[in-house]
Amino acid sequence: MVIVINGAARHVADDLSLDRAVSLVSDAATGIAAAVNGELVRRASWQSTRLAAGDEVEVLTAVQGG
Amino acid sequence: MVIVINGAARHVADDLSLDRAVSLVSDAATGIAAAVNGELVRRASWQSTRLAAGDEVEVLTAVQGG
Amino acid sequence: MVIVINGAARHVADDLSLDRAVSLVSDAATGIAAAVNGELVRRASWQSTRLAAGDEVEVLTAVQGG
Amino acid sequence: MVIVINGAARHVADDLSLDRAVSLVSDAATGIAAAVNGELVRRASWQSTRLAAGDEVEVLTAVQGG
Amino acid sequence: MTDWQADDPLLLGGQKFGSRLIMGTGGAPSLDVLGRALTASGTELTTVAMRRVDPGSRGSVLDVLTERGIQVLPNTAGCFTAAEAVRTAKLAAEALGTTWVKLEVIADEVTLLPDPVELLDAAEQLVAGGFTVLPYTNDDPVLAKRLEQAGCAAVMPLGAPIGSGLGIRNPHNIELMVQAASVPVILDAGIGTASDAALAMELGCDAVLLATAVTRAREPELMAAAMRSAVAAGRLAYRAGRIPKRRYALASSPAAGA
Amino acid sequence: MTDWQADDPLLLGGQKFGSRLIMGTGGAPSLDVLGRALTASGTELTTVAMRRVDPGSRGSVLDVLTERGIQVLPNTAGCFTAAEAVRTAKLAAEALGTTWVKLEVIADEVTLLPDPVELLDAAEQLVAGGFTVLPYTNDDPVLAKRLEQAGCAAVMPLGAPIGSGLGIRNPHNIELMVQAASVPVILDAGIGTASDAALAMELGCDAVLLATAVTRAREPELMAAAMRSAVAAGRLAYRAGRIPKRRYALASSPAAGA
Amino acid sequence: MTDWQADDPLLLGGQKFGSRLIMGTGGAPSLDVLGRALTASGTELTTVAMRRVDPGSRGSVLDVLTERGIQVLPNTAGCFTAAEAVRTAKLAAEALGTTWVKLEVIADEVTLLPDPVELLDAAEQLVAGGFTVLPYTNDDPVLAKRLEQAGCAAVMPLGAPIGSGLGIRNPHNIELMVQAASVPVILDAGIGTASDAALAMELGCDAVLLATAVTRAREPELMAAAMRSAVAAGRLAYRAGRIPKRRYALASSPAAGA
Amino acid sequence: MTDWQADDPLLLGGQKFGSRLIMGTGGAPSLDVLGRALTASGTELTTVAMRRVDPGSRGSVLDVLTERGIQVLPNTAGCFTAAEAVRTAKLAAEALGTTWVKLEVIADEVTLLPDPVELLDAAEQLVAGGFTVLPYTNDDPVLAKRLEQAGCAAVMPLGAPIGSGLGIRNPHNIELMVQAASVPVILDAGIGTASDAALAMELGCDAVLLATAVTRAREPELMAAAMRSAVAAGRLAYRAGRIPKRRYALASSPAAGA
Repeated sequence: MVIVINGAARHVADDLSLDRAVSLVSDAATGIAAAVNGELVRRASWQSTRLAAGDEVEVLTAVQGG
Repeated sequence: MVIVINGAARHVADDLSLDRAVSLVSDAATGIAAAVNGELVRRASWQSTRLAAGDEVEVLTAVQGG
Repeated sequence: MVIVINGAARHVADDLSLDRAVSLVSDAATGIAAAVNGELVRRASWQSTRLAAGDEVEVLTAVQGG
Repeated sequence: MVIVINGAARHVADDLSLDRAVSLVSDAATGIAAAVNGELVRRASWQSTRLAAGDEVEVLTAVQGG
Repeated sequence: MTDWQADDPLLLGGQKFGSRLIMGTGGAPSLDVLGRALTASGTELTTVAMRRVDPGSRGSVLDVLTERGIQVLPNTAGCFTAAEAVRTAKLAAEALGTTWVKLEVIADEVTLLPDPVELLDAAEQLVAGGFTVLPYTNDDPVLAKRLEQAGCAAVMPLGAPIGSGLGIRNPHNIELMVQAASVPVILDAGIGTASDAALAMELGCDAVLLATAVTRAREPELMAAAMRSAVAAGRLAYRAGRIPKRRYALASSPAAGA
Repeated sequence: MTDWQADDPLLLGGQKFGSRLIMGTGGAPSLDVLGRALTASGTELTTVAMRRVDPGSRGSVLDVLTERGIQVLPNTAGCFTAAEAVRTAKLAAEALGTTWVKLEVIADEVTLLPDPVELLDAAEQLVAGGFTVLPYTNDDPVLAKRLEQAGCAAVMPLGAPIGSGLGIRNPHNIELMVQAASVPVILDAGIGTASDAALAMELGCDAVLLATAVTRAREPELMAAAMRSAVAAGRLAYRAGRIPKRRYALASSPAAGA
Repeated sequence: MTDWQADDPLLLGGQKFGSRLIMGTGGAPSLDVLGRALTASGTELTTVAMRRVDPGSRGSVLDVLTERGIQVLPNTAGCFTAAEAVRTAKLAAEALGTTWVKLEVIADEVTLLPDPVELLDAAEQLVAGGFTVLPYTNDDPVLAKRLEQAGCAAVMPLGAPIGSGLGIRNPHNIELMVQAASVPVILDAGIGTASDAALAMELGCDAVLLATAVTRAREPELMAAAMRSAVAAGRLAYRAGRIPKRRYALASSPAAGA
Repeated sequence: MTDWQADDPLLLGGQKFGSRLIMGTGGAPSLDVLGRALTASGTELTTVAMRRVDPGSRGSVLDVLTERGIQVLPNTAGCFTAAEAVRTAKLAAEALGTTWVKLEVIADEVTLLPDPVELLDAAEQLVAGGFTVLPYTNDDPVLAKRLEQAGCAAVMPLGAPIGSGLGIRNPHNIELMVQAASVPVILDAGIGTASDAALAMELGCDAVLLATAVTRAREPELMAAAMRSAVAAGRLAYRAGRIPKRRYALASSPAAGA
């Protein structure tokens, strides 16, 4: 299926879990957060969170600013 | 009955009309406006507006300011 | 002989009078003043003032300024 | 005779030396300077400097300021 | 003497005004002094407040304006909430037969500064009610833009707190506001003296509104004449295009002997 | 409209002037533009510089002044020593038939700031020579007092360097100078726009002298009109007595419901 | 040398900070330069922004803070609505394990000025959500009071637009805000140089937040040291009680001969 | 904490000073308070005045300086003529064993402003007499250049009248002076609080001289510490190179989502 991670469309295995999706853009053990379709998903729930076609995943971290 | 005009309680005839009530504090033909219990009453309706005991009448005009 | 008028050397008749010298650069009847070798010479004395070789004549007038 | 020290008239022995005069207002070993009639007299010359009647002696030191 | 303002009217609420000085009437020692000051100011639009009628009072500020053909602009001074301000505006409209209102919704009586949230709420309600709304606002360019988007006929930022005479504390904000605005910007409150009013116009304001600076001056009539000239001067300077500021000197006389 | 200046002439060098705006003529793009600007400014006294005659030049700044009945005030621009300034003043007197002189003795061509020592020397010589001396000075109240004691008919402190348009950099000094002076104080140099000129008058200056702010403005004639109004406005405000500055607000409308 | 700050910590969000200088991390040419500047600044609390992870990037600003034991303060830079800001704050909390947030809700990208309505809305939501909210606000004392009433842990008024280096455009407003506030007032945005930071503290601010003034200075590390000293200096001066301003001179040496 | 001043001494009169803060001793409530303030200030050079000995007085300001190893700098406060100043300087040299002098020649006791003519005369005489002359002057760049040409070891312009606490009234003049000077420029007089001292250094001054701002502060010792930090901060900022001022905002966080 196709999902969008940080604005880029990707072909991924159906039924992909969020922790796998995140691992496609970051291997950071800490300092990142993820949202699916605009809603925050706690790290504890990443593994149990299954993505569906068209889902939009945002993976954020801290950068220089302010 | 007793009504309040511009903050002062007054004994008035039952069923007093608003134009009579206003005339108790002002004889101005123009430049004033009246509200009953916080609601504006157009001058055209003063005569037909009957007051009830406890009504609060405000009669305002322009003064130096701003 | 050679004299200098407003910074420019000129060949002139010996014994030239100041009014003649001034007339070489200006025909203004008023609004000008002349100095010979740094000293002001009143207009009344221009005719009677004879110049000598090497004299430096300045003829000034008012211009936009200040 | 009478001399003036720092603005105050004093009766002193005729022929008084400047070091004696200074000692009337200060026993400071350092940090002071003296002038007689407006002229600075170096400390080295105080002993040999004889005062005359009417002399004005100024003895100055440093104070809080500036 | 040429009338340099002749071809430069203020367009406000669909009307043309020859004068860019809007006066207030508060603080004058008497109606007589007020009248002479208003005449000297050349104003064509002047604010009044709405209060309970006082049976004992003689003479009315309205007569002073009427005699001089000055348009009245009621304000909502003393209102702390949108509801109070809207009610006061409606009573003023009924009493004075005008739908124009100088909208004031203040937060406290120490600073008399506007409450941005209540002000915006009141502005939206009054615009919906068909009023020509002239809001007294702080010098925040963002709030000014919101008020404009709400349909206000102008924005009236303060230069400094009402009656403080501190002039224009933040000219930079007023400039930002002028650049972004598509309705007239009227400098309201803070003016202390003539140069403050001239500066407001030089910053690009379309008009100046003031009261205390004139009514409480030692000689109100003279100060009114000063403000009239100052607003004209500032507007002319704005139109004329001032010289740039330069760090060093620039000779105004030709180099010696040249 | 009442003429508020009518009873308030400038007394300078034993003469009365209805206008408190003294103009300079430097920097104008043409004599025509200059002429229109001078008319719009309402000035009655205007400076010129002295330079070598240019046989090629057509038209004279003197004609522009004469046509308008404006009194000419020669300056000593470009002089770096007392001797040069005195000589220039004498030549100007001979050429223009006036003993009035705007005395300039500058220290360098970068800042064009006056040289206090040479200036005072030149002032003393010219006063002794019977001149009416109007010295261009810095904003030092002490030097101004010395120039006054030397017999100058006025003191003309700078607000900022000539042509800089930086306005009045140190109003505090100008106030000190005004308080101590017993001759007119004329703000000379630094004016950039109308509010600067108004401020100068509000500080108590008796007049303003400017050139660049008008002659190099985008529209000189309009800016001249602006300056005329600004000087009038500032003078009126000074006479009217401004309100005090206050830290907090002061209501201009009566307390609600009162 | 005595440590004059020892007994004067900043109390913010229930914590004590020895330093009253809060740093931002934006604009630094490299993480190395940033790190040295942060060390020189002595800061104990520093902001970061939240953005999409960049697989290619090496090194993290978080490491720079962690190595130095500096507490991280995520901001909501780039948010234009309350909804965006609240979502960003929650993501930051999840990513960084902190419930502290520098709340920014801006109105446009030209001025980067805060949107008062959206800001207040976001502040209320985040306070309800258990966040320690430090809002970046304009210099309006009224909005600051509303934010305080909404439960913010501090108010952070701008001195001038972000990155402008214009200093404190309206010190009078900051003073009014400080007087009325019962939470810390932190001057945020506009600081250009050391004297600006000192002035902020002298006005009574409890701390200063800055980034650009240091990170974009010619020598960031040196400027960071300057800001550290300036904040300390301003705070000490505030505590010491400055002399009053006087119109005239006051001799600091005894009268001559006395 | 790195000592950022370590490699940046003040070179004055052929000596090196680690501190760029020169203190005065006037106005302190007691020698004890003075001593603690001097220690807190970190100063290495401090002024005293010369007066008639007072047989009754106990303790001497000289002891306070000696105990702390602070170099004494006698002034000529109270002198109105070159002659008086020269005599006072010579007496001070004899009494204190130093040829350094802070040269003051004032014009009147209301403004305590320097008399430019007498000051220059006195400076020339004292330089000829082998003195290291540090003249207290006004903020005129031309007079400063003349004093430098006369051989003064520094120029010490006022920011505002002595003891006024008005800060630096004309930063533009100080900048012009700094650019033209080839001797140290020391801001003397007018400093009211820490940010004033920091600003002086940011303008490029080499040092700051102050007394009243510390000695008459509510807590002199604390203000002395503030001034020490402020001078350091201003100097560091000057060396670091501040960001330019910009009319509009510049984001310190990357554009959203980028």
